[in-house]
Amino acid sequence: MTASQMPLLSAQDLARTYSIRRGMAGRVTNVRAVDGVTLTIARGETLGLVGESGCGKSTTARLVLGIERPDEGQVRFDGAPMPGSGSPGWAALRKRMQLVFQDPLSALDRRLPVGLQIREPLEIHRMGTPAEQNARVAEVMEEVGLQPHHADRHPHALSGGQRQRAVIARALVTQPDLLVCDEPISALDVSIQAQVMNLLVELQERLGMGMLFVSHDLRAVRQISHRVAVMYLGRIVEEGAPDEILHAPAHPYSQALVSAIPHPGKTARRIVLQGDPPNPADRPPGCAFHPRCPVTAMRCRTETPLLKPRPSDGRRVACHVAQGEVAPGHVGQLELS
Amino acid sequence: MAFVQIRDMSVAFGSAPALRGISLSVERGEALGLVGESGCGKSITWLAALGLLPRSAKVGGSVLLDGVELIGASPSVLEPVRGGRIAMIFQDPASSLNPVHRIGHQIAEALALHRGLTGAPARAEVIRLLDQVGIPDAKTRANAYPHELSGGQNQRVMIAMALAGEPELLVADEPTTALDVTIQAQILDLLGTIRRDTGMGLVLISHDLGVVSETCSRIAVMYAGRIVEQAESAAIFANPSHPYTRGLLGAMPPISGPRQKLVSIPGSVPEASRMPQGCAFAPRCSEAIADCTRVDPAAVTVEANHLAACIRATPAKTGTRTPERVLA
Amino acid sequence: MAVRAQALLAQFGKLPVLMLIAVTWLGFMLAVAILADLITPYPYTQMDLHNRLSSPVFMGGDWAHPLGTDELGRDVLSRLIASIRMSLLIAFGATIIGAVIGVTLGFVAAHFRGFIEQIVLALVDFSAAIPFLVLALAVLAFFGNSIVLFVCLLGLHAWERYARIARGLAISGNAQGYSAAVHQLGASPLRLYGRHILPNIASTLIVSMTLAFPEIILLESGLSFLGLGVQPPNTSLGNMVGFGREYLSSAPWIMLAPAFVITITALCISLVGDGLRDKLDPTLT
Amino acid sequence: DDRPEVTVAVQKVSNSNTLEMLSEQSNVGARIYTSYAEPLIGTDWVGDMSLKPSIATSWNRIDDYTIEVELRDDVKFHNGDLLTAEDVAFTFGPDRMWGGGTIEVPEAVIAASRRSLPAFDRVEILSPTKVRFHNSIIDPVLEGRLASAIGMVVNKRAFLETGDWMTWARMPITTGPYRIADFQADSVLSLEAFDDHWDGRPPLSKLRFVETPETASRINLLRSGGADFACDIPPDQIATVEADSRFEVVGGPINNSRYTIFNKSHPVLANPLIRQALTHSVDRDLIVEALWGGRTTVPRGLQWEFYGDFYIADHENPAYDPDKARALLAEAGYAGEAIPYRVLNDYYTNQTSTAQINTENWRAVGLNVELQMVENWGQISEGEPATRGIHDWSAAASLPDPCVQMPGSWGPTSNGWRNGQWTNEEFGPLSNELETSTDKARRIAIWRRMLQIIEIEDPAYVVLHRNASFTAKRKDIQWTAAQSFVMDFSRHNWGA
Amino acid sequence: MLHYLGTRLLRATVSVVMVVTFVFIVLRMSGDPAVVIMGADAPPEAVDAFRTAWGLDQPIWVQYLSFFKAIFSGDLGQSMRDGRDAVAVVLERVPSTLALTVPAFLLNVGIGIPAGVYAALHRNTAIDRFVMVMAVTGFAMPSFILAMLLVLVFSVNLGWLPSAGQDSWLNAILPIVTMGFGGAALLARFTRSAMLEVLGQSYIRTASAKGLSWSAVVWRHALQNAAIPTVTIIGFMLGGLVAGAVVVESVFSWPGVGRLLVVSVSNRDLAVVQAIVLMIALTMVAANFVVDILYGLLDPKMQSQTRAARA
Ligand SMILES: Nc1ncnc2c1ncn2[C@@H]1O[C@H](COP(=O)(O)OP(=O)(O)OP(=O)(O)O)[C@@H](O)[C@H]1O
Ligand SMILES: Nc1ncnc2c1ncn2[C@@H]1O[C@H](COP(=O)(O)OP(=O)(O)OP(=O)(O)O)[C@@H](O)[C@H]1O
Ligand SMILES: [Mg+2]
Ligand SMILES: [Mg+2]
Repeated sequence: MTASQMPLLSAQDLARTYSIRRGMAGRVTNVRAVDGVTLTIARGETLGLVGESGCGKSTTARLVLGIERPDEGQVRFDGAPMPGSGSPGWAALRKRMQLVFQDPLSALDRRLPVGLQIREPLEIHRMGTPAEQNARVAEVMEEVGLQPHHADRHPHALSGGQRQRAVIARALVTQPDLLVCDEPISALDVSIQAQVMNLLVELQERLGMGMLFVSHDLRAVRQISHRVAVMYLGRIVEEGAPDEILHAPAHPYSQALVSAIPHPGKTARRIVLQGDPPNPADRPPGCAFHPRCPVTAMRCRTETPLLKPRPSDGRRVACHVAQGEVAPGHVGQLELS
Repeated sequence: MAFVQIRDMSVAFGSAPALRGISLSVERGEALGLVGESGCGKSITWLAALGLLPRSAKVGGSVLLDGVELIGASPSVLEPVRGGRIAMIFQDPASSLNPVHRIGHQIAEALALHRGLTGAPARAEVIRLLDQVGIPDAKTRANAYPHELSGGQNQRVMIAMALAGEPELLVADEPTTALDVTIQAQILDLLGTIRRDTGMGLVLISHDLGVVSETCSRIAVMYAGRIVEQAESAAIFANPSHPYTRGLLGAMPPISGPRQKLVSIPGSVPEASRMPQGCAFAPRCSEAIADCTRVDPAAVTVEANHLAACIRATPAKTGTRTPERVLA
Repeated sequence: MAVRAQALLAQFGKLPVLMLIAVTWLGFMLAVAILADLITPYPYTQMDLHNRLSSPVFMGGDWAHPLGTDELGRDVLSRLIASIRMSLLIAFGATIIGAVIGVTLGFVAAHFRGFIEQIVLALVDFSAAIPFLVLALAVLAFFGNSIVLFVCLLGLHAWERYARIARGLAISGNAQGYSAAVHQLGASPLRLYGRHILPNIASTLIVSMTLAFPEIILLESGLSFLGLGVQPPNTSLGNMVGFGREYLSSAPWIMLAPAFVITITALCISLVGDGLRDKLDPTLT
Repeated sequence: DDRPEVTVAVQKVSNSNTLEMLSEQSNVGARIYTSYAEPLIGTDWVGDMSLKPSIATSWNRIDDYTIEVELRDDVKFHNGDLLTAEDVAFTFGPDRMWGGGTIEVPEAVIAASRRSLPAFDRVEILSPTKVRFHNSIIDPVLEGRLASAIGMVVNKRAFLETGDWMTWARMPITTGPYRIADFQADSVLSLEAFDDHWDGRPPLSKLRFVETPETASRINLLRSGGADFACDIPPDQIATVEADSRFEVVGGPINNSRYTIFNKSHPVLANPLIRQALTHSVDRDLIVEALWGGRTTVPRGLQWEFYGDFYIADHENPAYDPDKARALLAEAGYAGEAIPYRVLNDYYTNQTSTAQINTENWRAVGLNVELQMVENWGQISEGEPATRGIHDWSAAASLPDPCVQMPGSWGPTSNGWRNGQWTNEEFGPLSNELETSTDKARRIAIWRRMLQIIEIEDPAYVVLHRNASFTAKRKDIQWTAAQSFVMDFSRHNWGA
Repeated sequence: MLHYLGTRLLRATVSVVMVVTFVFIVLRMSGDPAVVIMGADAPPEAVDAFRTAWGLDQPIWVQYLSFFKAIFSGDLGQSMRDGRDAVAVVLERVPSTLALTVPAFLLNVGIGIPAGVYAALHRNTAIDRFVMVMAVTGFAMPSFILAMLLVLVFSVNLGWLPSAGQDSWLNAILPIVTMGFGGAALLARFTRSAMLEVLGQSYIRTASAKGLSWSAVVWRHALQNAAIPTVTIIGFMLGGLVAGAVVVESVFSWPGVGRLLVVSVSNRDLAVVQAIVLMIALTMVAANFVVDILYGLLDPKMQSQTRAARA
């Protein structure tokens, strides 16, 4: 790799554990929200991160942005390690990496006109004179397709799509190198989802930022990403090109995910996963997916599979069965009932 | 006569109309999908039917349940209907469950009201219901408070509560938006199973055509307080006759094939208080013609059992009479 | 600015009748306070000992003293005007001081949590456990009869309530999206709390300020009752009521005029407070 | 028992929470103690305030230093004990007054005893009904001192049995016409008739003093039938009470005068011209007329008619003369420097109003007097002497001779003199001479000169008016108010 | 639990120490107790003797330290006025204070809460308006005025009730009504808004949708939720119960703790004031505790608060 090919962002073995105290009794439980995640994002590349609720996607996003410190592992941005949260170096980095939130309404201060909020990063990082800031705000608003008069509106006076555009404009106003979108469309209406996805694709192509796109909607991820990583309970269980994963998912969880995509006129049966969504505070031993996995084998219960290229086609997947290391079992469902 | 017959129902909050004349019917055992953008009035329709809107809402029209009028009915008529004959699953489970009561208690309340179950039998039934909706370890979970459960679990508690009264019709208001795909699949599956087993009717409210299409045999598309298209599921996808329906379908990212720019519907739903002249969709419609801003189009029969309220929709050549389910 | 003013005016026109009356009354009180020196018929300390306890017009007095005179022959109307000014000053001042201190400490607690939060909470408990009498005594004893200090003291009285509210709301505000968003933009705590959280919790604060307002007027009158309130020759509504109580049966006008003003003003303020809660929320307009 | 029960609403029952007059030396105490306790020598409270026989049937000066007292032999204590000379000696003995006896006496009590009986030597028991009081110096008014509240005779046996001074002080065993039935601090003192009283059955079966701090509450209590008497009625309320024909207000001026005093240590007040200006701008007549409804009088300086030969009838108060005050200020070169005036909130009746009137009058002549409301006497005397300016005071005399009141308050041994409040080279020696001289003519001359100095030439204070005490009562009760705070509920002052 | 209790206790201790220190400083620095108690005319020797007797002649910090040491050994000292044990002096008054405050508190709750609920349920009707106007009036009227008006009407004019004193239970009625009115007004206001808030929640709609009658919805679903914020206010009231009666006790000459506080403060009777203040502080602590427990009972979230604040 030459210098320019060096990934914009690389994360190595990130892990993050939260302690939560339950009630006045004060029993402390540890929640391992992220458990050894490694990922890289190049300039101009979009990485899609999918997985069900609570699997650690947002935590990964926060770790990658340096909003939180990983307990283990390291994040390197532009080749340099991430400075500690709150330090001057960290604050300065904020203008180079930005976050787009899931729910635009709650990510915006409902008491300030959006124009002022879009401008805020410039004020915080003292970028330019007030006049220049105004010009930049106007420019970025146009970029995301907001009209100048929208600047004076309060968030609630904008439509969902316009709100998310405002959030994106706020993220883009400092011309960041990395944009992390944490479920930017799941709170939106179908027709607005399309608007926002179009916008993100277009902006990313035009501005060439690196982008981490977090979602649980595989359809949307396919629409946007160059590469997709599937997460389950704090780990990446599969990684590959969107169409590969969507059409030939290797990991049983990915398979369930893909089969669950609702589709007009669909005929294929979906794989309905049994049991509860996993509880990160009570992580099963071995492969974390094994209690819900339709093809669990004995080994899955004891040995955690590693994310590595599959011998057959080089797909990176963390599954003993997909790797062909063991034969698929059929005991999973019986055990649960 | 249909099991539930809504005729020309309108709802207004102050001077802002939220529903502008809706006619809809649901047969026994039928699964009807109700789709449309956020705020188009999907929830209101059924809240109004059951008399659950705040007093400030002005409700007009008629809702007949087996021929009994519900609009303006006395509490003694409405109370047995609510939860007993027509049950509702609300949109936002976390805030729709009382935070200070155990979920088992909340379900048991419905059992006591509609099935006269109390004490141990009620408790057994609560556990059976929770089990049925797929809450593991139902015995202990029955004693949990809503905040101790995840969003998905609360959603399933809502479903169990709705099922407790053994309703003849279940109105499920976006039962899966709060959930991720795998759990959504579980829930849809469950609803299908119950329907098959008990012959319960289902109204599935959603804004996701994909979700509705998998569950329902008939779909009604709503826009700005009106039903703009109504047909069998397959027909909607095969032959969407209203530009809004087409917009909804186009906005869905394809699952295969080349990736291209999605066709989004520009603009947003008009505010209730500032409804445009003519067709409410006209300002956003790429196919609008001059007449669209003048005439509010009536529904026309595009083909058998397929109605669309668009000025450009061509009526079926076969001169079928307007079916019973008239659109306003 | 002009647009704002116009908008305000337009809003005023839309107020319900009750609110309109309340706002008008408060505006009137404010005008009286500001113009006190111009509209007062006599200096409020001017005595006319030959003309003590003369009745107001509506009880058969003459127009020289429309509201009668007090036990030292001072014009009740003039004293009422001076009292309105003093009481508004005290109530406004104290409310604002209490709110500023309370909100600041509440934010500090919410921001740092842990040890510092416990310290602030201990201060809150402390302030709640100190009988107000002792606190009043402290100021009177240490700083003497100074209005500024008196206002500060009354401000101190209610700070803990704001601290509690501000802390609670800031903690939940911190957990909200907008605050996380602003934080990750690299904003300083000052910006976060000053520019974002404060405006977001303002309506709750303002409502509790409108509740504190009559409370402070009452508190002051309670102190006057105990002889620790606003001290002669100054006067305040509470002070007039406190000193006038002995004349309740012989010269009720001394006390009833200020009591009436207190009650009506409190009523109007709480009406306005309830209205403000709705008006202040941009999502509701 | 068909005798009436009577309830008296008072502002305060006892400041000190005790009923022992050695620790309760206050106007408040004066009101209650005569009902349950008696000094050896009585006072004709509702009459001319002259001394009269009580437990003592007679008292005679043996010499300048000694008084022999003859006791009744039929006086019973409330516990049934017969009073003997032993009890009298004990009353004035170390156990109760001086310390060093078997029981520990609070320092404050000892100090109070010393002050009240400055040169007391001892009591000599001659027989069970005869004692002699020995003084170490000549004291022209020793009889008067024996008649004062501190001389209330106590029961030796009961005292020693109680064993603790403070416990005793809350429930003393004495000889008065009523016996203490119940005393709750800051609340109520209930007395009941002591039918074995030497003077015969008292007229009331029960007598209660109920503490009612609020004036309005006292009046309301009276009006609603909850009380038969309401004390400490401000003049302004008299009309209110009397508006109801069932009630009347009795009482009037008492031998207590209100005056306002100046601190010579204050840099501005050091100049006598300025103090004179202050005295000339006080409008006493207006105050008496307006605030007191003319129900009290302005004394001629700090002296009372009952001083007899010592009453300087031609002594004049500084006249109310604003022009003269202005002239004095101009002469003094006064330029508006602030003079602090510390005022308690109606510690004295009408105090705040009076202070406001005076301040306005002072302002009118150009004196910049700053009213500072304070909360207790400690705060009045707080700070460096130079920071204190003006404050209010009152003076009372119980003896027909100025030799106690004036030297005690203003002489070289007084607190004020010692802390620089007011000193005067000429006044000091005169004051000493007034106290010890036996030459009456000389003493009268000295007294005249002293008044001239302290009130006119180098004013230490300005006299305002005599205090008045007003008591509201049921009209149908025949009862006379005393010229003091004392309330006489003996059978001589009660008729139905 | 232990951790929670520990923090709680530590904090309470810190606040109590602060309170005690503050009171000490204020009382000591604002007027010499010797002069205040002995009076202006007392000879300097007597005043000095008093100072020595009570240790007032020692440096202030020595007094402070020895005072604290005594407190920790459970000795609050004696009243400087009459030498009695400060705690005994205060405890003697507690029953009469409670005799007023407890019924007044019950009145607050018994009138305030139903009135607030009723007003909320009949929002914007004449009844609602009436309740709220009464509430604000009650809230805005100085209690001594109310007290005096009550006395004028019921004692002086009608002669139904005694106007002051403590002779029978009849005496307690007017003070209790006076104190009850203001508190009830406050509670009514808060309860109404809490109730309105709750009635707007989705779970109320869910309860109706279940088929519950409106009264069942209100009783079983709304009230408990509305009680949660109301309990906070009640907590404040509980804490202020003891000291809150100063004015009313004065008007009705009711010898309670409030009066004692006034008298002791003006006499600078440190030990008694401290005993009262300590009692108030402890009531506060206890009231906070009660409120917490009530919270726990009313709001299950409090029992198991998982503050997984999602930043
Ligand atoms: N600050 C925190 N304290 C304690 N636990 C936390 C915290 N943040 C996250 N968790 C827990 O860590 C796990 C992963 O959370 P995360 O928010 O990363 O999930 P997610 O994949 O983004 O889910 P979603 O799709 O619902 O947003 C969850 O179980 C969550 O409860
Ligand atoms: N209580 C109310 N007061 C005023 N307007 C209301 C009220 N409830 C609903 N509305 C308005 O009525 C319209 C229809 O609301 P409804 O809840 O039926 O939408 P929906 O189609 O269910 O949308 P979503 O998909 O977001 O649930 C919306 O514009 C909404 O703002
Ligand atoms: Mg997330
Ligand atoms: Mg809805």
